[in-house]
Formats: sequence, structure tokens, C-alpha cells
Amino acid sequence: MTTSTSLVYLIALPLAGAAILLLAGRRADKWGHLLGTAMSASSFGVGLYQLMLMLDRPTEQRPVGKKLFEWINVGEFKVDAGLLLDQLSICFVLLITGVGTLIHIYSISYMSHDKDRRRFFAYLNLFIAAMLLLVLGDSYLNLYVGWEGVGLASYLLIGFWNQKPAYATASKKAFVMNRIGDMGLSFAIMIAFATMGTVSFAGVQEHAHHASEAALTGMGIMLLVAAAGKSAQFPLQAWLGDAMAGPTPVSALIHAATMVTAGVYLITRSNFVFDAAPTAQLLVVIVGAITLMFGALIGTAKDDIKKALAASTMSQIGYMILAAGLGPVGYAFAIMHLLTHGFFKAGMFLGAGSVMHGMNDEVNMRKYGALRKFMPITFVTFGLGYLAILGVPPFAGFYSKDMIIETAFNAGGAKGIILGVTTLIGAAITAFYMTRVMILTFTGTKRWDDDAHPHESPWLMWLPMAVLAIGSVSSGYLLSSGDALENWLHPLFDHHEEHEAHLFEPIVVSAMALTMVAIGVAIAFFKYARQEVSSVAPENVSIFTKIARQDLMQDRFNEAVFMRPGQALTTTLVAADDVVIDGAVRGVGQVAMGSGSALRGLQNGYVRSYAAVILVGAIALIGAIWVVVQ
Amino acid sequence: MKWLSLLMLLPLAGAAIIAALPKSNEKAAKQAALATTLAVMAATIAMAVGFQRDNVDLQFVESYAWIPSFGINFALGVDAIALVLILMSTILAPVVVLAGWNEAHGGRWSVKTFYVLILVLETMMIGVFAATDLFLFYVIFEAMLIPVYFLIGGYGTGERSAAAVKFLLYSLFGGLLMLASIIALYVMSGAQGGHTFDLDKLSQLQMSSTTQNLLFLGFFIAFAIKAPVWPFHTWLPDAAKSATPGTSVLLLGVLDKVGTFGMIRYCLTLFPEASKTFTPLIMVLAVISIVYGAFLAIGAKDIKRLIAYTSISHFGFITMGIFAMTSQAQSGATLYMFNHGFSTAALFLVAGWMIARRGSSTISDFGGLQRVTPVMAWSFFIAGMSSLALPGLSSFVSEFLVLVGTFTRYPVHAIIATFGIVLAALYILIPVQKALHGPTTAGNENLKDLNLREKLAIAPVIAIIVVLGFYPSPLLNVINPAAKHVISQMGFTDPVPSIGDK
Amino acid sequence: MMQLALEVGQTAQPEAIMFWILGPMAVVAALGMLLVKKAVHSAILMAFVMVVLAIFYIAQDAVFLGIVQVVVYTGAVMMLFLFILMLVGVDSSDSLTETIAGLRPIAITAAVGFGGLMVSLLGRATLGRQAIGLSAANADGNVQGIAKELFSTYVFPFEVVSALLITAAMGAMVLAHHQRTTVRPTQRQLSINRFRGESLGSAAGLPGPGVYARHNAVDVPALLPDGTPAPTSVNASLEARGDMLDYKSFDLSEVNTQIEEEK
Amino acid sequence: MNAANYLYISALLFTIGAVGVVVRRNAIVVFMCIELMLNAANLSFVTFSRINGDLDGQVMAFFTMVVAACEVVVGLAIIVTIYRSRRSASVDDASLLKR
Repeated sequence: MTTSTSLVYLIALPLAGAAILLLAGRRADKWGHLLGTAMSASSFGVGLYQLMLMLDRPTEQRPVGKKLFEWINVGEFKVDAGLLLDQLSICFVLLITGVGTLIHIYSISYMSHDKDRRRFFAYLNLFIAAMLLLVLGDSYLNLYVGWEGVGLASYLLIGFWNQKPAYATASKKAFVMNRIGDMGLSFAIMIAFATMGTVSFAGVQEHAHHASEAALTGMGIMLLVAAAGKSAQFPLQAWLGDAMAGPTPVSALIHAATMVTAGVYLITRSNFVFDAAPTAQLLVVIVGAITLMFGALIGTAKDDIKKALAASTMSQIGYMILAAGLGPVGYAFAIMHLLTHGFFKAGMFLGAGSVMHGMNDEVNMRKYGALRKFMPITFVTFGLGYLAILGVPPFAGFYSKDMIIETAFNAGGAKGIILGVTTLIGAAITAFYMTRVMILTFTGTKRWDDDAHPHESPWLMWLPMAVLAIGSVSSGYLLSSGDALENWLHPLFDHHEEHEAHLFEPIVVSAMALTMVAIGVAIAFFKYARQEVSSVAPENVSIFTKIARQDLMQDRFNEAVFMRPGQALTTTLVAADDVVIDGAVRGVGQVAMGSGSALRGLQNGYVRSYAAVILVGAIALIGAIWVVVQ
Repeated sequence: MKWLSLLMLLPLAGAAIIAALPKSNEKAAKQAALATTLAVMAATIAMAVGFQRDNVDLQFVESYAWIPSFGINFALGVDAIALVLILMSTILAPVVVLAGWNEAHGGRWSVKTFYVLILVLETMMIGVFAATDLFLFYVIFEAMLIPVYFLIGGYGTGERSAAAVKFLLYSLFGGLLMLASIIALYVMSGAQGGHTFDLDKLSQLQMSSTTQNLLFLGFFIAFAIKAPVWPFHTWLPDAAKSATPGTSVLLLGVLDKVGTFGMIRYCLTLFPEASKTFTPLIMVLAVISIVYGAFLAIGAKDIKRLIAYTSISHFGFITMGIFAMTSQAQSGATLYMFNHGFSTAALFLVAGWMIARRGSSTISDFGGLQRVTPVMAWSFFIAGMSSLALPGLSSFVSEFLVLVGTFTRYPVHAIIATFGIVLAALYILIPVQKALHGPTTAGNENLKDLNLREKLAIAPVIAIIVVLGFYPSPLLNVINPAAKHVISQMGFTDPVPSIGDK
Repeated sequence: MMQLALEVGQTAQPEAIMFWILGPMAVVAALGMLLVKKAVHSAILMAFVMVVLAIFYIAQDAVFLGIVQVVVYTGAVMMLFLFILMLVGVDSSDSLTETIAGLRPIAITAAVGFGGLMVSLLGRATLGRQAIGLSAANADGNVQGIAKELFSTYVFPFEVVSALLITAAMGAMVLAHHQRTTVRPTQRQLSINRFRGESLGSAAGLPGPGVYARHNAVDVPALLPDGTPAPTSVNASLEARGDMLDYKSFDLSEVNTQIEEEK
Repeated sequence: MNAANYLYISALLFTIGAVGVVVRRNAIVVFMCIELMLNAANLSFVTFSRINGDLDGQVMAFFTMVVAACEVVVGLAIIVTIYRSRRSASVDDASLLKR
């Protein structure tokens, strides 16, 4: 494999930015945001440069690597700090640095009133560096470093305004739930090492054919757990909604476009494991399907615009995971949806941020309405993203989502039907809640309080939104025209071409999908555009709405099943440690003290009685001699 | 050059100088202590440079007749494991002196006594890792209790006397069990080629499996108390809470390592068969320690107790690594000892500063420190992240090596232990949230951030934590041959990857 | 035991006669030490035991030690004891009643056990072994023999012991030296104390002992004007020793009746 | 005559001395009993010297005497000092060990 030293700069630049900004402290307040943006942008530049180099090379030589140094080398456990840039990682690199840079630019203005803006940019740079390490690491362990690194950055950014206790709790919740996923990744690495003696991607790929299916299934399931934690998939999805406590650019970058898609990256990257472990693969599909419905249902009930978008993110990643679980045919579509989603969802989050910016940080959509007139640019960019997520041709989502639905139908047998129908229903619900967001926010009558003065955001904010909107419109076509992305990624995946009969022709699938979308839009239109919307959430709603508002009881479930027993266990152990173990220790002490005070009676202070004791002792001694020297 | 005796003499000389200083001149005592510890650190680093890392024999060997009629020698020598621990101890010593510049005030005795005790303790810390004569080891092992006893009982806070006595009695109990085993070994050596306390010769003794098991237990319980392994742990939280932060650092960072070091050096070398017999039991104890310590840390209300409980959890990892008998776990355990020294030092020192400023060690008394004292809060945060083994910080490498190494032989233990990392996230983030985040609560508004001296003390520790996280090779390459040697002496080889089962 | 009796019975010759006369006497004297009430008597009995032991030494060819025993022990040490007895005087400690419950039976039982064990051990250890005798060792004379040992083999201990002796002498001086911690009271001060004390009873000084010329008058208490005896008029140590005469026989009313009876 | 007889008498005297230490309360008498024990030991030394046919035992007895003399000097001085402050020569009165 060819090496390329400049790979290092991809990570080093933002990392240096983070380090400088954090270490310089307040001195960097004036120029910190500029440095951060510059670092991110230069990293994007390096990424583009690498892409050009890669395009120049023939297909087989496209992946490049760089061994930096020997990280861990103990016995058979050898891990180098090495980077790997191939067709898959370059997609992520460009997405992360590209969208990242746009969001940096956006944040300059968005955070301009926050006195900790420098710290915010430091965290953002740290995130970019960690995320790049995640996608560039050439082994599972290197990936793990980035994996926890983004977790840390996410923790710091969610808790950026941690002076609010609820936000601090949200960040802690995100970190802990991510840690459960990280534990899965640890297990996967351990299984890989124990069975194959290596943890590098290349090594595992090489040995995966020989390894037992049980081991690979175990590893696959653990990778799925990891992916579920990071990508907020069922059953580890509960943190994502709370993560919206972070500043909106963070939600756009981390909790929509990049970090939460790391799970998809992990599964795609580990294609060689899942291909050989059908059970694990099936589980991936199931998790994806459940989450896509789960997220969509939550989305229908949320009044908080960010939480509605977060639920939508969860659902869309469910699509990606589902696609990734469908095997070689699905990987490319998962990645394509990931990229298009990166554009339109980031765009919509920035739009939401722009709306909040103009509305005194109000997030309740019931207090919006008719903002179209006051924020035309935001409306247009948001609207383009909306069309993209709905899958309306020729916007980006149409290409990617249709492919996934089609592939799902083609999975064969009952599985294919179930998955296909699920994805279709998901598309309809998506259409419903996104339309709801659009209507509640931009159309209808104004419902905001009098002290709100909605206004369009400055150009530094709408420019990134515009760029992302362009992406939302065009990326789907660009990536799928001539199967560009599919062919680009083709060498990485193990294709055994089995041309199953298509259940439906592609055009039929598209027609069905569009029909479902139309139904969803129509229901939302009638429910929200044709009726007056209350500015407070109505109480007399169906039980389903109530459950959906409470995130389908996910928090209550976690609380009842894990948190409460955990707290009880902790309290019990703390008490038991004091009473039982330390009690036993103290008991020994008390026995000693008791016998001591009993024996103290012998010490009456009279020399003569001590002499008598000595005499008795002497007798005992002589007696012993007498006995021994028989 | 007689490096090891030089290392042991230097602090003693410093202690003598300080003892000669007038009692009123506290500053001179502090400066002399700092200069001495720095000199020892420099000497240790100079010695470490001369260490041949591929040589698994003891190096820098010295031996002087001490009590010839009992075959007792003042014998010193280090292998890589001992070297790493000595290095850690001597780097921590100046940090502790600098960080705890004012912590000797308000003690029962004078400031200079405090530093004399610290320096005497440093001599013993070096000696206990370098001793190759069993008797010498035992003497230092027990003598170490004396300065620590006075450091806790004389300069600590709260119920310092009770804590000191508890610490002393616990340790003495274990020490006596070990003494019995040592005497038995000595007597047996007399029957098999002459009385000796030499570790090398003792390791070749023939003994029945029952004898070996009993003697092993004598040693192991002593070390398990020192380490401390569940259920011998209850002295640690009390001692750590009552001691000054500097003393706690030496207590948790160095003294407790004597326990785990002893398990490698003495339990495994002297009683290989018994070690194998008891491994299942010890592995269970280690796993219990990990989970139990973590739960207690989550439930802790006092910040010093919390750190002590996290250490119990970490020592569980170390013990597990030692007895898992794979080269990854063994190397990881030794590296863990080194890393734990620094991450705990950082946690304790910063916690100490927080407590000194706030006048309380209850976690809920703090709040919003991140906005009042950013440098202090960040130091605590980084130390905490290291404690929860965040990749990129030093503890991660060691913890992961232990887990991976254990998994290849004892998958179930490793899996349960891995749950510890989730609990670790909780026990670090809960105090971080309560103390550093949230609104700045009453009583915390006017706390001062770290001053230059404190920054100078914490900076090298954090630097070590970060650098070793990304580049542990210099240490690992030194540790690996020794760890491999231990494993092969026990007759173990790494499990072969099960590839090709299919 | 039979064996023991046989052996004991075999003791003959002049030495044996001496042993069988003096040995039991020494044991009796030693027992007497424990049983007599007055310390002085104990000291005399002790001196007797020591002299007997000196004779035993000489009988066993240890002439030098025998002489030293008489000179040093009986002569010097015992005199020291008597001297101290004189200084300290007599008090209730001479009483033979036991104050610590259960101590005496324990002591006696222990003594019997101890003695029995010692004797039986000694019997097992030495019976049947003939003594070599010192005629060869004492060829140049006992004193010369000891001197040779003392100044060759044991010269270092000898020096050490001499140092010990000097240290002991110094120690005794230090201990016995009475450092005055208060200012010596002047006569004026003493007078003031007498008159300003709790009572004026002793203002004119303690009463002297009785004046009846029937005995040494110091052991008779003086009588107060009302005819009762004054307890402070007799030295306390005489009283403790039981040497104070019963004042009742001098009570005026008693005397009167006596006189009338005589009439 | 059998030299062992001296040993028996020595044992008896030693025992009597030991009992005396326990039962008598007057410090001076106690002290004399200790002397009695020392003398009994001396008798044993002299007898052993005779049994073994060398003078080592006598030398040892000599040393014992010297040490005993030292002991008497210091011991009596202590008794006098105690008496001076406590006005009593009873060993029971000096039960400071209890407090």
C-alpha cells in the first residue's frame, strides 16, 4: 500500500487548533474562532487534495496508508498508530471536514454573543480531529480512540452550557450510554484478538474467512452494540433527544451529520465480519427497522423543533443501518443515504438554529408560525432540505432512500416484504412529521410572544445553510448518476453477484414510495394547515400521542430497569460495606478490646502478683523442658 | 556505580540535612525536600537510561552481608517491573512535595518532621522494590508503615488517629502472616542446602503442595491487604480520607503498588504451583473488586473516599492482569501500576486543592467550579478521564491490555470486568457534574484558581498521562521482556488465536 | 525415688556429716526468713544462710569464693541491709497478713511445683555421674587458678563488670542524693507555721514522751492534763514496732486502784 | 560424697527465695530473698565447677557476686529514695504500674 504523509495533517491540523485554543485560554478569545475555522478548512483542503490524488491512481492503488509509530506491541498484540485512507474513508473525511467547516463558519456568528466562543471552537476542532481519527484509523483499536474521542467531544459540547443542571445531566447521559456501546466495541476487539490474533481491519478481513461463525457472530453483535450506542439505535437511543441541549451547530454537526453516523461507518467497515455472520446481519436489519419506526413515531409528537429533528435523525440512521444490514448490495446505499442525509439534515438543523436565533432561542414549534415572511432564506434552505428528506425527485433523498427501500424489498422472502413495507411506512411517517415541522414553523398564523422579533440571520449563518441546501438538492443525483458512489466503493466490498429476481421494478418502488409520502404530507396538511394550531400542546390527546411525547417510554424504561435498581444496588453496597465488611473488621477490634479489658484485671499493679506470674511462667517453662527431655 | 544504594541513601541524606535545620525555618526544609526529591528523580532517570531492556535478569545488583549468621544480606537488584515502579515513585515524590507545599501546616508536629518522614518513606519505597533478599524486603515492607502512620496520624484531617491505627493494624496483620511464611521458607531452605533468604535460591525450594498453598496464602493475604483487594479494602477509604493529599498520593500511588508488585515478585516466583491453584479464586476476587469498588465509588459522597474506591476498582484490574497469565495482561498490569500512580496522583492533588480552598471534602458542597476555576477544573477533568480510561490517555492502554489479555484465557471474567468501564464513566462523571458543572453554588464564587506552583506540580503529571496514552512504547518495551519472563517461568504461553477452528 | 534415696544415703565422710548438719539448718533458716515478722530477724537469718553457704563453698574446694562470701556478702552486703533497715525503720509492711487475695495459695502451690520440678530435673540430669573434683584445677592453689581464668579468658567481662561496679556506685550516689527543691524554712517561718497552723495544739512543740522512770521513758506516752495519753509523744517507729508500752498501766485512775489494792 | 546434694539444696533455697519475693511485702525483705536466690544459684555454680573439674563455674559465681553487689547498692538506694517520698517500704504501696 502506498503511504502518504500528508494524511497526518488531516488530523493534526484540527487537533493543533484544539490544543492551542484550550491552552491559550482567554488570550485567544479574539482570534480563536478564526483559527478554529481555518484549521477545519485546511483539513478540508488536505482532504480534497487526497481525493484528487486518489482519483489519479488506478482502482487497486487507491487506498493509502501511513504508519505513524508503534503504539502497542505486547506479545501477539501489535497495534500501530496507523492511518488508512480508502474510498470509504475519503467520503467521510470530506463530509466531516466539509460540513464541519461550514458549521464552523455558521458558529462564528451563531455563538458571537457567547463569551466562551473560543472554548466552543476548541471543542469543535477536537471533535473534527477525533472524528477524522475514527474514520482514518487502520485498526479497530485506532478507531476506538477516535470513537471515544468523539464521545468526549460530544459530551463537552452537549454540556457546553452545563451551568444548567439539566444540560449537564444530558451530557452525562450521552456519555454513559455511549460507554455501553464502547463496551460492545471493546468486546468486539477482544473477540477479534482472541480468535484471529489481530485487530487491524486488514488482518481481520484476511482471517475472517477462517474464523468460526460463532466468533464472528459474537463480534458482529458486539459491533452492532457499539454502533447502536454511537448512532442512537434501539435499544441505546435514549440519549439523542437529550443531546439537543448542546448549541444548535453541535446538533447539526455531531448529532445529525457526522458522529451519529459512525455506527454506519463501523458496520460498513466491518462488512467482512457481517458477511460471514448472517445472524448478526439479521440483527442489524432488525435494529435498523425498529429504530426507523421508533424515531419516526417520536418525531410525530415532538413540539420541540430540535427534538423533532433529532427523532428524524434517529429514524434516518435506522434506514442506513437497515441498508448496511442487507449485505453487500446495501452498503453503498447506506453510505449514499448517509452522505445525502449529512447535507439535508445538517442544513435543516442550521435552519432550526437560524429560527431559534431569530426567536430568542425559542424551540417550541407551537410558538412559531408564519416565519416564512420574516426568514425567507431560512425558509428556502429548510424547504429544500425538507424536500430532500421526503424523497421527492430529483432531490438528494429520493435517490438514496428509494435505493434502500428497493433493496429492502429485494432482500427476499418474507424478510424482504416486511422490511420493504416497514421502510415504506417509515417514509410516510417521515413525510408526515416533516410536513408538520414545516407547517408549524413557517406557515399558518403567528403564535409567538410579543417580545420575539423574528429576523433573518446574518450572511455568515445563511451562507452555510445555502451551501448545504445546494448539497441537499444535488448530491443525490451526483452520487448516483452512473452509479458513481456504488462503483467508487465497489472494490471494498465482497460481492458475490447473485442476481435475484427483483420483487418490484425500481420504478414501481419509486411510485409506491412517492404515494406513501404524498399520503403522509396530505395527513399533516389536513391536520395542521387546515386547523388552528394551539400555542400550547393539547392535553386531551390519544394515549399513543402521550406515549410518543414521552419518547415511547424509553427513559421510563431505562429508569425502571437500570437506573433505579442500580441506585438501590449502590446504596445497598455502600451500607453493606460499612456494616458487613468493615463491621467484621471492627468486630475483630471489639473482641480484642473486650478480651483486653477482661485480662486487664490481671494487671493489678502489685509487683508481687507480677512476680507470682513470673514464677508460674517459670514453672510452665521448666515443665515443658521436663516433658520434652523425657 | 552502586545506583540502588545511592538512590536509597540520597533521601536519607536529605532527611538528615532537614533534621539539622532549625525548626523555625520551614521554607528551607521545604526547599531541601524538593531539591532532594528532584535529585533522586534525576538519579533514577540516569539509572533507568543504563538499564538493558532485553536482559531479564536482575540488574544493578548489589549485595552486602548484613546478618551473616542468619544468611541475611542487604541485597538489591531490579528487573524491569521494579525499575518502572521505582521510576514512578521517584517522579511522584517531588510532585507531592511541590503540590503539598503547605499541607504540613496544622499538623501535630513541625513542618520539618513532615519532610523528614516523606524522605525516609522515599528511601523505603525504593528499597522495597529493589530488595532481593526476602528478609530485607520484609523489614522494609513493615518499616514503611511507620512514616505513613505518623504522616496520617500527625498531619491528616478528621479522625486521623483512628484511620492511622486502622491502617497500621490491617497492614501489620498481613505482615505477620507473611512473616510466618518467610520463617517457614527460611527453615525449609536450611533443610535443602543451607539457610538463606535469597529470593533466587528460595524459588528453587522443593515443597509439598499443601505447604506451598499455605505459604502462598500468607504472602497473598499480606499483599491483598496492601493492594487492596476485596474484601480486605476497608482501611483504604478511611486512610485516604484522613491523610493529607500528598500522603494519599504516596499511599495509593506507591505503597499500594507494593501489594501488586509483591504478587508478581514473590507470590508467582516463590509459589508457582500454588499460584495456579488459587488463580480461579483470585480472579473472582479481582472481578469483585472491580465492580464493587466502582459501585462504592458511585455511592461515595466524599471526594477523597471516592478516589480511594476507584483505586480499589483499578487494583482489581491490576490483580486480574497479574493472574491472567498472558503477556498482554501481565505487561498491562505493570503498565497499569505506573499509570494508576499518575492518574490517581493527579486526581488526589487536584481534589486536595479543591478541598483546601473550599474547606470541605463533600462533593455536593462544590458546584460550577468550571467557570470559577477553569484550570483546576480542567486538571480534575483530565485526571478523571484518565481514571475512566479514555483512549488517548495513559490508563486506557494498560486497562485495555489487561482486558484483552484476560479475555484470551478467561473470557467470562474479562466480560464482567469490562462492565467496569461503564461504571467508571458514572463514578467520574457524577462528581464532575456535581462539582465542576451546574450553576456556581454558594461558597464557591470566590475560590482561587491554581497558582504557579500548583500548575508546575500538576503539569508534568498531566503531560505524562497524555504522552503515555499515545506513546507508551518506551515503557512497554522495557516491561515486555520482564512480563514475558514471568509468564514463561510459570510455564504459561499465550493462548493461540483459535483461528482455523472451522 | 528409691534411687535418689540410695544416692543421698551414700553421702558419708566428714563432708557428708557437715552437709547433713548444716544443710537442713540453712533450709530452716531460709524458711524462717519468710516466716519471721521483723525484717531485722530476717536479715540475721539471711546472714546465717550466707555463712553456711560460705562453708559449703570451702567444702567444695572453692576457698576463695568462700572467703569472699563471708567478707563481701556477710560482711559488707548484709551490713548494708541492716544499715538501710535502720534508716527506713519499721512500718506496717512487716505485717505477715496477705493483702492480695489468693496470692499466698498460688505462691505456695507454685513453690511446691517449682521445687519438685527442679529437683526431679536435677535428679534426671546428674544422678549416676561422678564428680571430677577440683584437685587438678586447684593444683597451683584455688586463688591462683581463679586469677588465671579471670585475667586471661574472662578479662574482658572482668573489665566490664568493674565498670558496672563504678557505675552502680555512681548510680547509688545520684539516687541517694536529695536535692532540696524548696527554700529551707527559717526559724521565723517555722514559728509562724506553728502558730498559724490549723490548731494551736502543737504550738509549743510536740509533747515529750512519758516521764515515768519505770522503763526507758521514750516508749511511754506522755499524759495530757486530763489523764489521757498523748499519741504524738512517742516515736512512730517504736509504735509500729510494737515496742510502745501500754499507757493504760500508767493511767492515773488505774494507778490509784493499784495503790489501794496494795494497801 | 555426692555433689548433687548441693544442687538439691540450691534448688530448695532458690524456691524459698522465689516464694519470699511473692509473699513478703517489706521491700528490704523482698530484696534479701532475691539475694537468697542469687546465692542459691552461686551454690549451683560452685557445685557444677566441682562436678566438671574446672574453675569456670567459680569465676561465674564471682561475677554473680559482683553483679549482686551492684544490684544491692542501686536497689537499696532506690528503696531509700522511695521511702523518702512515700514514707513506706512496702512494695504494695508502690503500685504505680497500674496507673
